[in-house]
Amino acid sequence: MGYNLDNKIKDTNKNNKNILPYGDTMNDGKVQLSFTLPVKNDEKGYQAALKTAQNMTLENVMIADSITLEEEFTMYIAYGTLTNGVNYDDIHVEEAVKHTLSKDEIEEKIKLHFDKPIVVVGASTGTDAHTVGIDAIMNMKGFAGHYGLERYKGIDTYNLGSQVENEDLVQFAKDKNADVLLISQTVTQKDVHIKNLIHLIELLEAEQMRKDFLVIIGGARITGSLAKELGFDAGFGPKKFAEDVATFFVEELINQKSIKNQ
Amino acid sequence: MGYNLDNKIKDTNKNNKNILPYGDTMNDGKVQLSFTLPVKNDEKGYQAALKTAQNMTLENVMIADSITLEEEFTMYIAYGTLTNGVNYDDIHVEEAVKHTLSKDEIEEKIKLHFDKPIVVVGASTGTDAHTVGIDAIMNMKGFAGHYGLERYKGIDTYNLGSQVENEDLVQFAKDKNADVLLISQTVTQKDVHIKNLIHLIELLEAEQMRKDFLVIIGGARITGSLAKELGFDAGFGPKKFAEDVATFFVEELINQKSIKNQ
Amino acid sequence: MSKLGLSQDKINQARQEAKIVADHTQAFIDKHTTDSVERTIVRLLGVDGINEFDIPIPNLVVDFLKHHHDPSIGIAQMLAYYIKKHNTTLDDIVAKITKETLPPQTIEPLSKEEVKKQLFPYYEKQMKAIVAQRATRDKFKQMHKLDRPMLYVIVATGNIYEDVTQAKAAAKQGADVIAVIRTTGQSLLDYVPYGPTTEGFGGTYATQENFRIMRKALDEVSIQEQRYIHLVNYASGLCMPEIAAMGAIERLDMMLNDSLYGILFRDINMERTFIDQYFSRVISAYASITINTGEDNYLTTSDALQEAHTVLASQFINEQFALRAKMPPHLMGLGHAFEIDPTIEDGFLYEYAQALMAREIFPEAPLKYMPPTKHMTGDIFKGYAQNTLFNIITSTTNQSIHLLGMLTEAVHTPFMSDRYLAIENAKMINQTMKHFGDEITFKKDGKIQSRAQNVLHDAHKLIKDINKDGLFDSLSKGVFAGIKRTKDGGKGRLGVYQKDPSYANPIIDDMLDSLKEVN
Amino acid sequence: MSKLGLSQDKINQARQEAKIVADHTQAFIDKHTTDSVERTIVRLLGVDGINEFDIPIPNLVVDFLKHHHDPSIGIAQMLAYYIKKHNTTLDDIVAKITKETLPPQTIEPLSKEEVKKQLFPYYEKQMKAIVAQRATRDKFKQMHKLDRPMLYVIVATGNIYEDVTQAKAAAKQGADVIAVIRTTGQSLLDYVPYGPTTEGFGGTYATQENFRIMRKALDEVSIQEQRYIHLVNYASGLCMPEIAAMGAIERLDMMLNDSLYGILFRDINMERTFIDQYFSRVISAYASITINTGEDNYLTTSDALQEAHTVLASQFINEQFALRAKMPPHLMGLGHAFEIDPTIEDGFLYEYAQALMAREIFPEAPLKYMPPTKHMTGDIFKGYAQNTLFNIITSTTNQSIHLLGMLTEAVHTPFMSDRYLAIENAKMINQTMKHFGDEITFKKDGKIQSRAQNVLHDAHKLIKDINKDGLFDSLSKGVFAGIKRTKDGGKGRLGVYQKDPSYANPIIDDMLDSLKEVN
Ligand code: B12
Ligand code: B12
Ligand SMILES: Cc1ncc(COP(=O)(O)O)c(C=O)c1O
Ligand SMILES: Cc1ncc(COP(=O)(O)O)c(C=O)c1O
Repeated sequence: MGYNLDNKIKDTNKNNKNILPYGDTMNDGKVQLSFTLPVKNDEKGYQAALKTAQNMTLENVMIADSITLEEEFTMYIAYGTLTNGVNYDDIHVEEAVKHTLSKDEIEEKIKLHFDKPIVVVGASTGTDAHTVGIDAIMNMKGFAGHYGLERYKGIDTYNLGSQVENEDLVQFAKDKNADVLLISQTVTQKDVHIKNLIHLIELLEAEQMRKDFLVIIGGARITGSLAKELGFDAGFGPKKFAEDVATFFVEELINQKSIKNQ
Repeated sequence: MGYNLDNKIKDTNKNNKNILPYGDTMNDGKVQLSFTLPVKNDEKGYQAALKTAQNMTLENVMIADSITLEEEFTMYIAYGTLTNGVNYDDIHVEEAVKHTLSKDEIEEKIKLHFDKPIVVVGASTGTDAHTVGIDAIMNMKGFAGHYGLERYKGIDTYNLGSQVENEDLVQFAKDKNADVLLISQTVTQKDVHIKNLIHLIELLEAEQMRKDFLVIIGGARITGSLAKELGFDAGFGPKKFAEDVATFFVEELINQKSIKNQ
Repeated sequence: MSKLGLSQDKINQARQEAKIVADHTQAFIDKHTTDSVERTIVRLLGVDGINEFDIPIPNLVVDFLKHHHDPSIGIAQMLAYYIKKHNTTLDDIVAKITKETLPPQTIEPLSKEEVKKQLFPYYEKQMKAIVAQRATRDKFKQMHKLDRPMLYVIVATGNIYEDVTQAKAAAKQGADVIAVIRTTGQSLLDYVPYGPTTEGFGGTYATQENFRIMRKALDEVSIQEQRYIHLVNYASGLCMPEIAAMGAIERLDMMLNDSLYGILFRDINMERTFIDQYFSRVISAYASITINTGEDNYLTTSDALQEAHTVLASQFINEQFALRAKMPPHLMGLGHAFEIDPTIEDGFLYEYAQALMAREIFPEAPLKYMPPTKHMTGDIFKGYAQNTLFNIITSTTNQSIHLLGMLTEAVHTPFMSDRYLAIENAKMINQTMKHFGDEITFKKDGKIQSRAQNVLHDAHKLIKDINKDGLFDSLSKGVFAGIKRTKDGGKGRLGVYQKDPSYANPIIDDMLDSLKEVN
Repeated sequence: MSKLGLSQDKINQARQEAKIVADHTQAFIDKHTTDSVERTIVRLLGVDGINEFDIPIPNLVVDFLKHHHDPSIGIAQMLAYYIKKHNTTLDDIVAKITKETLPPQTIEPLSKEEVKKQLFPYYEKQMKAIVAQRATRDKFKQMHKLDRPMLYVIVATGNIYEDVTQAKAAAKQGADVIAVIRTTGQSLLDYVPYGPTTEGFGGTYATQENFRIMRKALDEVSIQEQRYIHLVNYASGLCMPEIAAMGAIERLDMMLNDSLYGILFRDINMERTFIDQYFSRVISAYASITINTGEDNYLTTSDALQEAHTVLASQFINEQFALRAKMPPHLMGLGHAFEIDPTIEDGFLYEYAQALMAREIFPEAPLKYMPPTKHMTGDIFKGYAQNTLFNIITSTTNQSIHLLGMLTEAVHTPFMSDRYLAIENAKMINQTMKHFGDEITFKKDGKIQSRAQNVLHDAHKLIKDINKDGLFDSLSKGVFAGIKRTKDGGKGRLGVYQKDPSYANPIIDDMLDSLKEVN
């Protein structure tokens, strides 16, 4: 018949070696999907949608709805069961910042370890005109109740705004003897940000200045792993604020100093 | 680097041998997902979510949001690209009804081919208490502007309501000399409907009455394929109305008659 | 002042008609008892447990009465008689019945005083437990008073332990009320299952142990969150008063409780369930448990635009039934629902009118407002928008019990994430629209006012008609949800008995004595 | 009567102050011209195409003026002079310039009448084409008049052909307006790209050929659907008036057109873009194209609760600029937005107040109301609920251009399904809440009324301040969106020239002549 008449989940204990999606019971593997197929909204389209979900290795697929977008485009909303889990114990992540310090603690550290202010230069670069993100990190008033770096004692900030060419940024950083560069990237379509960021790294390397600054990127679609992969010191995404990035660069600068001093 | 800096879709022509989901460009393969993992909402959880989506064979996965449901449960909303398409030309479906006739046409056919009314017995069976579906098909006033079978000339209907035992239904059908049985099933949890429907088929076969009636099922989660698989004559899901099922059973009864007459 | 221009006179008239409907039915109720009423008495005497065939002891005890005696004298007479006769304890008698070692004797009825005297020591314990639970709840609720509708979600995994996981998560996300949905078909069982359960279809068995497990879990969260989390179950079906008693003892906070629901949607015999309902409401009143009535269900079956007045009429009648059980208005969670087809022009206005109308007509009642279900589809996004509209009306018309709609209503019983999204939505609306309801008034005799006035008018007319025909006959005509049920039809009819003059139920007497007159 | 208790006096005062702001700026504008104004004249003379290095011919022609002559005399003088001098045609002169075979001569300026006489035969054709397009649109729109906000969606695939697929699907689903988003950075190009294009980041190049392709596709759908589908693009950035001219010729129906947007968000030089804007608005007025201003953007950068008055102040100023270009109010699609953080208590009330305020203050303007963007997150479900709230306000306060929010706003440019869901939501709200706005009135001096009154008050004060400092200096103080721009800063500054007394632009003169006085 093909129907498992007793499709209870055999083992409802959480297993870190095989973490599965959770609907309403541990290990039930439930996933919600939606997608559009360039097909008619009919029985044949329905079968195509089923198979599409099955191509994603889902079982017990249920097409909850099929919606006609146009004669030849149908949107499907579906649920299914994933049986192939993730080995959670095998995931090793290196977070840029383990414990974010408070503004006071950061200022305290700076006072203790530096005799001149840390110079931070920030910008939204390339063709990117989005400044709200970099402003959130740098401006006095900050964002969502988190003050920006401008307000930190012991940090000198320069926020160059938007659409700044990499060349101009680097020149400016050199002139100001910057310690830290903060780059914000919001537009990610067709990986325009990747191109722009790789260009910056290449530029710094070409001018043999890569080691002169901590270079940190941020933006809605930026993650730590992406930053590392592209050759930056760290990367910060949504829900990260001035204190997160400041904790990182203050501690990192202290590290570097202590290495140099050895 | 691992980044495809030129990730334009190579071929934007629709290919029926490899139908892919459509976001905003033919063959871009875009799929939306949401699922919950029993993990903390942190970088490690983020990686687990990525891998979960990758387990579904998706590429270019983007975790659009991660939402804390509880300390150890995080919901992820993600987008990704499916590259493994469906061979649309290979899908063959047999629809119960190709062209649904209108009420008038159906009545006309009945008048032409039958000298006594077609007897239809319907019910929502087993523990199922949902009657709106079967009422939509059978009651005078119908549903969403489609009159029910009660209003059709040439059809005698008996709607037994809800929670009808299979045994009682079969007995009643025998007593009334029914031509068609209509069974509605709404509750599908833990496949309770499958159990109930299989039981009905077994019952009919045990009493050697399977051939005495057209047995048709319907309900929100019923499809034609499921009906066939379970051994019914047809199955009707959402957005199907009295005229759909009537077209089917009238034409099918005419067929059967002509076979017998040969 | 009514924002809807409703006539208070008209409201009073409708209420008066409903009173007569209830009085007539109550006259019938007072003369009868049922299997489950009697089992409830047994339970409130402290009898619990099952025999080796999983049959609950209360059932065995009442069966003994039915097999060997005349059930019309009531279980209290019988037990009091045996206890006195054998000069022994209740436990001893019950044990003998269970082991089938009690020789049946001809019962010479005791006086009601004597019955009470014999049984008081036993039921006193449960009565005290209930009072203690009431106090615990009151104390808890002092901690954190809500100034907005209570957010109510369901859990329905079928497994009480998984339900606990879900319930706790929901409570932490902001839910105030957790309803543990019952398994399909439990309402038709003529006994209450026993012990913790992990199997159910579309819900979890209502058992006393399950109540206890969930209550404990929710108490923990209440303390953590500094916010009382309410627990809900169903005092409905063939065991209505028994479950009410179990809930009272285990400190449930709300009970779905409405014989009309059972009659219409479960085909339960009407005599049986009206009688059961009376006792169950007395118990809930005594335990200060809020009841939820089921008028919302009419609109899932019938058209919500055409049939709105049937909901109001039924609420008026339900109110009167509750008053007869000495239930104060603040425990009457009258039900209604948002079920108009979203494609109907100005549907939202009609929903608004109806919701505010209920609020104005029942100002003290903790109205239970149900989300869209019938017109929910597999389009979960659209469903989320429909729920947003519902949340807006709930919040701005100040409903009391806000039953959160699930975007997956037409798909499956809620996932943890579905519930989260529902709570998130309601919280957002409560916040961003906080004082919207206070700010707006309506055009005189506009679409909104007229709708409310018309519904009230039609409801009044319907109650008058019901009065003319009597409630039982009206039900057989299909006045509610278009469903016709006869007086003699339905499940559980055999469990109804006319009371003998000697019939006694000292527990209900005591409860009623301690409750204030309310109407 | 104002539902918000707004004082008409206050509104008049604010308008009066804005008039003075605009008058001062207009005095400056009238004395200057720019590269793009001159290129626009060339285009309106019928010159189009590119050379072998993809440089547009209009650029080559104006570059010739700049390199060999004094740009302050204007391109019309130069071309008229050469045509007359060589006794030849415009085509011939342009061809020579393109092939670099025209020997520069010292120009003796012609009289303005003479300039017009020389050029009229050329621009007359374009003027007639524009008038014909206007008539076509008018005829189309008779077919089906809308009694609700126009549903406006964007397409942004980067590929004009894929845009067509998306646009047609959206139109069939119910969209009334299709905006083809421009590729990132086009606004900073000092030329207009040429031909059909299939590459763009986050949008598609605005080219005349792309306009034509999309117009044709939408005309087809308009006929199929018996409903006129409007086409939108951006007359903004360094080529503002050129694109306005292209749009006029190709029958675009709306143009985003606001120099303040360019100054603040694109760092375009303010002198340059105010001058450009004037000509672009005259052209749009002549072509009966609705403009969309960009005040909504202030709230994506600044806090929407704090800065609402800056939007209103800017709308007053933008209105005056439009009037100076003889643009009638029914073409002024003043922009505003729904951008208050949804977690703010009563945020919805403030949004409602603001939206209705705009409606009351600019009763004839086809207000462009923008959906939530800033507080949209990756939680697409929540986003869908936010959009529902936005749709409610749009529909019930009777905005004109309803820019549909996308649930995936924070994720990607819209998928076909995202757009469908947006349209579905708006249609549902329009239907179910159709007359809600008519039904409700607001508490006197309640939260809603007070909010509107305060915003008006603050806006009036701000315009007074701007008047005191002058618009240019005010911009350098960061009055809008907290962004500071100096008079000498920004892109395109070098393309600004003071007009010589001999300067001539017969086209603008003719257009203005044919336009009715409006203020
Ligand atoms: C506001 C906005 C604008 C404003 C920008 C105003 C301004 N002054 O910045 C305006 C209207 C000008 C605009 C224009 C455009 N926009 Co825009 N815009 C947005 C919007 C609505 C909000 C972005 C925002 O401000 N978020 C709030 C901030 C605080 O969040 P954030 O940037 O993520 O920053 C946080 C973190 O990421 C981090 N962070 C950010 N940067 C950095 C840097 C460092 C060093 C660190 C440590 C941390 C850090 O800290 C912040 C606080 O937690 C988004 C949609 C959305 N809701 O996300 C679209 C969006 C970003 N825009 C988009 C597009 C396409 C455009 C345009 C290209 C459209 C067009 N074709 O015209 C134009 C042109 C812009 C250009 N060339 O760059 C797309 C991008 C799609 C993509 N992923 O590629 C989006 C997603 C909208 C969409 N769905 O289409 N936009
Ligand atoms: C109304 C309703 C009820 C009403 C039923 C009233 C009544 N008189 O029918 C009441 C309140 C009583 C009810 C109770 C319960 N319900 Co209910 N209910 C619904 C609801 C909201 C709507 C169903 C409906 O009427 N749809 C409209 C009709 C017209 O659609 P339809 O049935 O699909 O019928 C169409 C087609 O399918 C087809 N069709 C249907 N039958 C047939 C038969 C034939 C022969 C043919 C040809 C065609 C056909 O034609 C119709 C017209 O196109 C759904 C949620 C939803 N929105 O779907 C939940 C839902 C079905 N209920 C559900 C549940 C779990 C229950 C309960 C078990 C809950 C509980 N534990 O107490 C109870 C008990 C019911 C029981 N034992 O069966 C679940 C089922 C989950 C699942 N898939 O298993 C749902 C999906 C809600 C949910 N998300 O949890 N419910
Ligand atoms: C009033 C009322 N009682 C009971 C129920 C469900 O109970 P049962 O378990 O009997 O189906 C409902 C369900 O909606 C209800 O509204
Ligand atoms: C008024 C206005 N003009 C122009 C634009 C975008 O144009 P550009 O292509 O210059 O970024 C916008 C975008 O929101 C706008 O609001």
